[in-house]
Amino acid sequence: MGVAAVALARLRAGSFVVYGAVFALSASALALAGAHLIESGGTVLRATLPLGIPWMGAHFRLDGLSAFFLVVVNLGTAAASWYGLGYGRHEPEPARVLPFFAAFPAGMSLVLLADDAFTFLLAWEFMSLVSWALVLAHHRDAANAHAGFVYLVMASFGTLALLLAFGVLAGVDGAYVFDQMRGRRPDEALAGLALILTLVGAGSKAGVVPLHVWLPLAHPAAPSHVSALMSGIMTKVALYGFVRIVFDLMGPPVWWWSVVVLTLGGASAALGVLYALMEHDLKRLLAYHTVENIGIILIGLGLALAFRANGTDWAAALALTAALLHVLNHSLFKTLLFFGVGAVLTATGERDMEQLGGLIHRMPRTAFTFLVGAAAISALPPLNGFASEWLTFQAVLVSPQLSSWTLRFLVPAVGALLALSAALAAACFVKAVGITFLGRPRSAAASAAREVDHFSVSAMVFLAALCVVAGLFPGIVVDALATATQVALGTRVPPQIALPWLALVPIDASRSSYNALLLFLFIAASMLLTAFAIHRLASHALRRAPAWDCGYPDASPATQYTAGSFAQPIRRVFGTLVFGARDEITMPPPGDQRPARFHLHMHDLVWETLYVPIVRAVGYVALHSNRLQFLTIRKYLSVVFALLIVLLVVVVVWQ
Amino acid sequence: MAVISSVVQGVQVLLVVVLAPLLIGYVRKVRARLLRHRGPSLLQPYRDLVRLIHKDAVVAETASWLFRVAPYLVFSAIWVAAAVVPSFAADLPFSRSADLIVIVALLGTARFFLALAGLDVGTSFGGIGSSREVMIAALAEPAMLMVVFTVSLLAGSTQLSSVVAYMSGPDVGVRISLALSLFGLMMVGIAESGRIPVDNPATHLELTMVHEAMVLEYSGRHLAMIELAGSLKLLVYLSLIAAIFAPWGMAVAGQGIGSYLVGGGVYVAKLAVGGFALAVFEASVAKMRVFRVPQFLAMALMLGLLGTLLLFVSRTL
Amino acid sequence: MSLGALLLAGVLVIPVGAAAVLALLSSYRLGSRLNILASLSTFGVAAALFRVRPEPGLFLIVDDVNVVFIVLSTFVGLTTSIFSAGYIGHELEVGRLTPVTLRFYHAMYQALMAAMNLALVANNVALMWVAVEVATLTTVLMVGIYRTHAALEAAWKYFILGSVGIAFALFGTIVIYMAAQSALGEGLDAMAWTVLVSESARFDPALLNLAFVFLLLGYGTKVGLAPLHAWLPDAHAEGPTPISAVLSGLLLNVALFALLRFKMVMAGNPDSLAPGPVMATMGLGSLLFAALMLYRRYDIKRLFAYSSIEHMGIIVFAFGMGGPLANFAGLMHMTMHSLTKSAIFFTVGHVAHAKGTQRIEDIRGLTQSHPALGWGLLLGTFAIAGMPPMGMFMSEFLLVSTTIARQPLLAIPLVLGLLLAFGALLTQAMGMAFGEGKRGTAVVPTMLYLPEFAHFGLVLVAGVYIPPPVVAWFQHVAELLG
Amino acid sequence: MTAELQFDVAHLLAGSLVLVSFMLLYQARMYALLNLFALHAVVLSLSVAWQAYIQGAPHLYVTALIALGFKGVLIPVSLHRIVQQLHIHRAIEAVVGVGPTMLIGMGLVALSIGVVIPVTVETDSLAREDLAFALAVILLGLLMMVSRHNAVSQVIGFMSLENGLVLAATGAKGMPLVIEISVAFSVLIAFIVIGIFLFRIRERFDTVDLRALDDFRGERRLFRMGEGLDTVELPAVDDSRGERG
Repeated sequence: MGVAAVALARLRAGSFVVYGAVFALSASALALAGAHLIESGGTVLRATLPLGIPWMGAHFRLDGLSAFFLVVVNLGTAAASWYGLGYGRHEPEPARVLPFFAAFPAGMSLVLLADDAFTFLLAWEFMSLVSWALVLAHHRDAANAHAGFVYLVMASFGTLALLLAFGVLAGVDGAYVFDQMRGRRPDEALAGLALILTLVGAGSKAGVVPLHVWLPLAHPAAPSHVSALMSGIMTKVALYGFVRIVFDLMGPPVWWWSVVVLTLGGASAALGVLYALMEHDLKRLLAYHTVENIGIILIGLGLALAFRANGTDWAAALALTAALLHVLNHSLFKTLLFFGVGAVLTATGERDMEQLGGLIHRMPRTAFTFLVGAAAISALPPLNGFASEWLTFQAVLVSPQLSSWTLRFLVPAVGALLALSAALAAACFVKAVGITFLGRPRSAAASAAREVDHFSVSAMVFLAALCVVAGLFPGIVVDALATATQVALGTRVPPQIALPWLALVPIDASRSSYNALLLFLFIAASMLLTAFAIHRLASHALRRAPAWDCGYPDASPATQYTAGSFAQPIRRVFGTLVFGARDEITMPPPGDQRPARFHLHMHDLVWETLYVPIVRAVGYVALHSNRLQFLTIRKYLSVVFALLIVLLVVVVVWQ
Repeated sequence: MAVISSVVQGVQVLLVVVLAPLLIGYVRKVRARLLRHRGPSLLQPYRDLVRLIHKDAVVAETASWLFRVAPYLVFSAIWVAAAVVPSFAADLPFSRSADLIVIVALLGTARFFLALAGLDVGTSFGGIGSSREVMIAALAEPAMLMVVFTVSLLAGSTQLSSVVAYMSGPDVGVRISLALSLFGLMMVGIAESGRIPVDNPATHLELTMVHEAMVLEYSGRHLAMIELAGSLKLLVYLSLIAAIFAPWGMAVAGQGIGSYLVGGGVYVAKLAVGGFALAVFEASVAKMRVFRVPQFLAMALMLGLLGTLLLFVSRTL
Repeated sequence: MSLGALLLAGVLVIPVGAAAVLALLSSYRLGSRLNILASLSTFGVAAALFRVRPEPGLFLIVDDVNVVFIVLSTFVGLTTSIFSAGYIGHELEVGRLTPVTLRFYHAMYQALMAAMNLALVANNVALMWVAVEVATLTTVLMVGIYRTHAALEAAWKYFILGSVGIAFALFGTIVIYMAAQSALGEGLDAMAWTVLVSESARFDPALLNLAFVFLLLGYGTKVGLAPLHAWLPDAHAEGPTPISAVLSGLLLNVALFALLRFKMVMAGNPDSLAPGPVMATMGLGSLLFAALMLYRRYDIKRLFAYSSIEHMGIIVFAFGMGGPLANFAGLMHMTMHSLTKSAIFFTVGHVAHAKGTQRIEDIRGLTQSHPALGWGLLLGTFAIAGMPPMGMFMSEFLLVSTTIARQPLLAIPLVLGLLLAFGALLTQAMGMAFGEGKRGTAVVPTMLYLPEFAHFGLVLVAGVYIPPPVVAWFQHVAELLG
Repeated sequence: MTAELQFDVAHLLAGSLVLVSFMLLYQARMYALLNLFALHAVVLSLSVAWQAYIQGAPHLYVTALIALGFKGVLIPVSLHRIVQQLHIHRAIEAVVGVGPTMLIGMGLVALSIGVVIPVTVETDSLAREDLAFALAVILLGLLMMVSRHNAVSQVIGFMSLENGLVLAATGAKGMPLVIEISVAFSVLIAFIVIGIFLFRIRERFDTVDLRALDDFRGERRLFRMGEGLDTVELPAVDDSRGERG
């Protein structure tokens, strides 16, 4: 919260100071949280202020779990504010961004520190509110207004769900402090209700299918560094809420909880990436990928629940570690990718891939960092995205330990969904990188693009480097996560740091091991070796010539493959099922002058089957309840009279 | 001890590169014979490679650095994967650094960059190639992972050496799951290494080609790298199938040089059998339409998943 | 005569005297100044009541139950008078008001204040009834002050429905007296609220029930519970904005306060009909109904009038639920609502002046054309919708959580209503605040923002910190409410 | 004089008040209605006076006088003049027919008795009976208000309702402030009557002379007063404001 105070105090001094201050504060907060995470060895700091609900006060608590998420939040914030130092200059109305940008991380950190239901929800909703204001930074665009509306309604829906969950956990006598909640053990039915409510509440903020609809609307609407925060960081705060409530506050889990969580996770992972494949707006594409990755993390959490309910805590620790590792990794590369899109946006003013292309020549640094991010999010070894997915697969492969038959069959199926989503993600990012950065420019804006300022570039390079480092030394990160898993489960995965060559061995060496460092060295070595050998022993001559293109090249960039045509095969495989996609081609007969036309019809089935009916119903009832507004006084009196009679009859009956 | 095993590892690393073109040449030869041709000599692939390496590379003006780096990256990724798969000797030092899932991912990495390279020049053919490639991969990779699941759930490990040890051990019976995943893995291998009926390595007919369209712009040493990588890929799949489903005669550390020689011989024999089967299959079926490929691979995916699920049943029975 | 008694007298006499003087005063500038001055002194005196209290009498009393509301209403009276000083100036320019009507307006304003203070401090239930009736009649006159057909209609509707409500309330009061008189014997004791509360266990339950039904309907009409709400939207929309502010901010509270006193009497008697379920049902009904009505509003003042109905519904539901948490939430919500809603009406008044219309469609892009107004409107909307860190968040937090814990099924309609209302307010407010705004329309001097932002400041603070004495009073009242 | 005589007389008077209320309900002609209301007021003042006598509460006589003078004479006369000046229809059209109205009235009386019966009679039964009748009068008055279209008859309904209140108030032994209350109510009624006169209400309360609807604001543009939405064309459920976009 200090972040907000300081940054707001200095607001008048302009964007540079604000971003600078936020950077400084978040960096120092990052240092502190990181130190606590690694050094403290599980000590817990508490504080209570005479605020909030009078007879209770506001409780704060810093333990391993919150420390880890603080690291995630402040890392992203530091990067985003550094990026903003450059990117923020292009902001038309900075006054609509700066104060909220400063307050946003403050809200998120507060959520992580809160130790009672009231403070937690207050910070939670504050976070939503501030990010809503950021979504509406460019408020003239009607689409943004729509996005803001959907976002805030969904957000307060989620908050109400969480509020209900806390109400269930707190019980009749209102035990709102988390320690009291840990003390109480609600019976199974109530706990189940609380779980569902928590899932709805946290899920609507994290973007779990089918509560994800606001996400692809709201995230792109905000300025890019804010989109990065919302998509890369805020969703994680939502997941923190889930972990804190379900693992820490609620009692021992029941096996069917994990069935719900796993199903939703699998659905989000698969559907999210499919949506992303059909999307040609870069920011929306990234937002949908957030849905996918949240699904992956949720699968990890579901597995952890399953194993915990099953009593095999070491496996639960493995699954939870995988989930948390992916939390960190996703925050890294998703932030990086949004920065890249922001850079493209500043350079070309375009978010639509069909208008881009060939940017790798104009903005090489951005292109390279974006490529790294894309490789990381597509789970390619030896980058960080793969490390966490590998761990998740390992957790999936422990499933024979489970005693419940439903889970035994569900878990491999979910694993299949996981594999499918990983492969599709790779396809999607081949599209994103290939169409945006490779090939030839598809518009004048794209061909006139120029590399962005140094702040932005350095921020992206920093994150890309982190992606590589976290990928090469997963063992160290896993060790750092131990304190977090200790809080949530009371156990941890075996320490990794001592292993030879910094390998990653979650269970034991004969079972599975992964050594990113060696792999990287081998690949690099063999690359250099072959390249060197060939250049030295054979030819190294190189001739530039026009593209051959099977004999009949065409100069016009319009003949390149577009994003739409690239996704067409996959659309034909999955789209008809998921989106009711139907492409309609009108081909005039030979000799006819009319051009051939191609129309693509797609439906967002979730939206159409779930949300539209609700909107319709509300509209209908609202319209027709208006009859009551325009009665005559006599009719109003009759209503009063009728009510009186009813009440009197009630009295008579009651007596 | 460690010295020996690392020497053996080194031998394997070189062996796979040396054998790969020969395998291709062998398959072509057998196929040609089945079609009543004489066919080119077994060594033809080597000659092609040498010729390509010595030509100078022609690169399109619109190509970026990625286009030139990709071939080496693709090659070395597949090479590392090939080096990890036990060919004639089990638990080599490398194999600790990567398990089955990593191998799948390494092949995925290679495909990722190859597809990007296809898009780099900005021609329509490259686009067709890579979009079809990723479509195939999007189904093939999960199918392969399902196979991996079945095997490693059975062996209780994703570590290839352990898998080999388990499969060659006593307590693996004939299981329906294994048969299913064997078929699945074969179909994936055919699809991934671009063989008939999924793709035709010998065609340049735009409607049918996938892999060839992607690498259309390549020439000279770059093309050589890609060709070599392709043949390595085929080798990887064959030796995977061999190592998992036919792990016999594989040398284990500490049995002396002789066992290694035996293992090498057995390995070559396995490759010969596998290559022959592949040639027969290719000669006997026709290339299918691009949009029947998904059904082919979906079948593979189903087989893999079915294998995994049946595993639970058969295991508890 | 003790100091406390003096203060108490001051709270009643100052406005009455001011009303008399203002009725004679012809200059409206002087009038408005004097109006502010009188309200200020009333507020000062009332604030002093925090420290010193008169010993309770049979007619008048100041205790934990009403002291907070006295101070609150005098405070809102003060800020509203400041607001109206700026507001009527504009009304004169436009020519919707004349100096003569203004004289009347100011006099009525102070009379209204006096009546409401009386209703709050009255210990005698009949006296309280008289005070509420006077307050109603004065507001009726002020609603009709514009003399437009719409205004006259609104006033007339208000008047007729209000009179019936008054009649019901009176009958209830009489029956209460009967019940008390049979137990306590004749005389003033049987009308002194303090006595009623302490002795109600000995009353005849049947009479109590009958009385409560009529009191609920009578005072419920003033509170604006659906379906007794018909007068409320029009009265808010057609009257002058300061009066809308006072209506929503204070008069509803006063009526609700009267209702609460009788609920306490009921709570004292175990054999009588439990008022809780009835109130909870009516509260939920009002909440849902008003929430739905919010969607198709075309007049900004009517919009927020319906939101008042909605919040009265929430509050009545809270008291219907009962229990320490819910009652505390209800009291807190009452306070926060009167502060917030009056501030919102201040803003709306400025907006209507700046844009020259009350039609929501014609108000666009406020944050751009009038940033202070636009963000003020948004702030108010969020405060009223219970967004943190505003005060209503705390009350809604307590209410919802305790409801799900005790009556899970009741939580569903409650949450549904809250969500519906929020969605409606959000669409409307966003439509007005964002988008392309026409510049060059009238600007509002910054000094006039003082009242609304004072209120918002209080609401913001209350969201995170409530001074301990207030908490103590609320908790005492909550436990009295049972 | 004995208690039961006192009781009987009070009972008689209160009962006859209910009876007159029924006659009001039944009456369909304007002037007769006014006269009947005067009778209503007279009976009320009688019963109030009787209460004053038996309770020995002199201030109740004042109430009786107010009732007699104000509602027995002043109001009826002024209403006569209003009816003449405004040319209000002499015939009162009812919403529901007389027969059903009567039945409903019976039901109301039964209800009021049913409500009051359980009252334990440690209080003297006088108050109780009075209460029952007062409640009946109130309900009948309300019924009259809602079942008549005519403004004047609605006013009369309200006033008879108020008579019921006074009856109840006087029935309650030694109730303080009765005079103040009756005065306050007379003021209220005066307001109503003046209101009718000012606004020239011919038929119904809510038709305040809708000749010139010039400066109607807010909803009125789309929704005309006193009409349901069905007659008014509205924009279809509009998503443009962001529900759906």
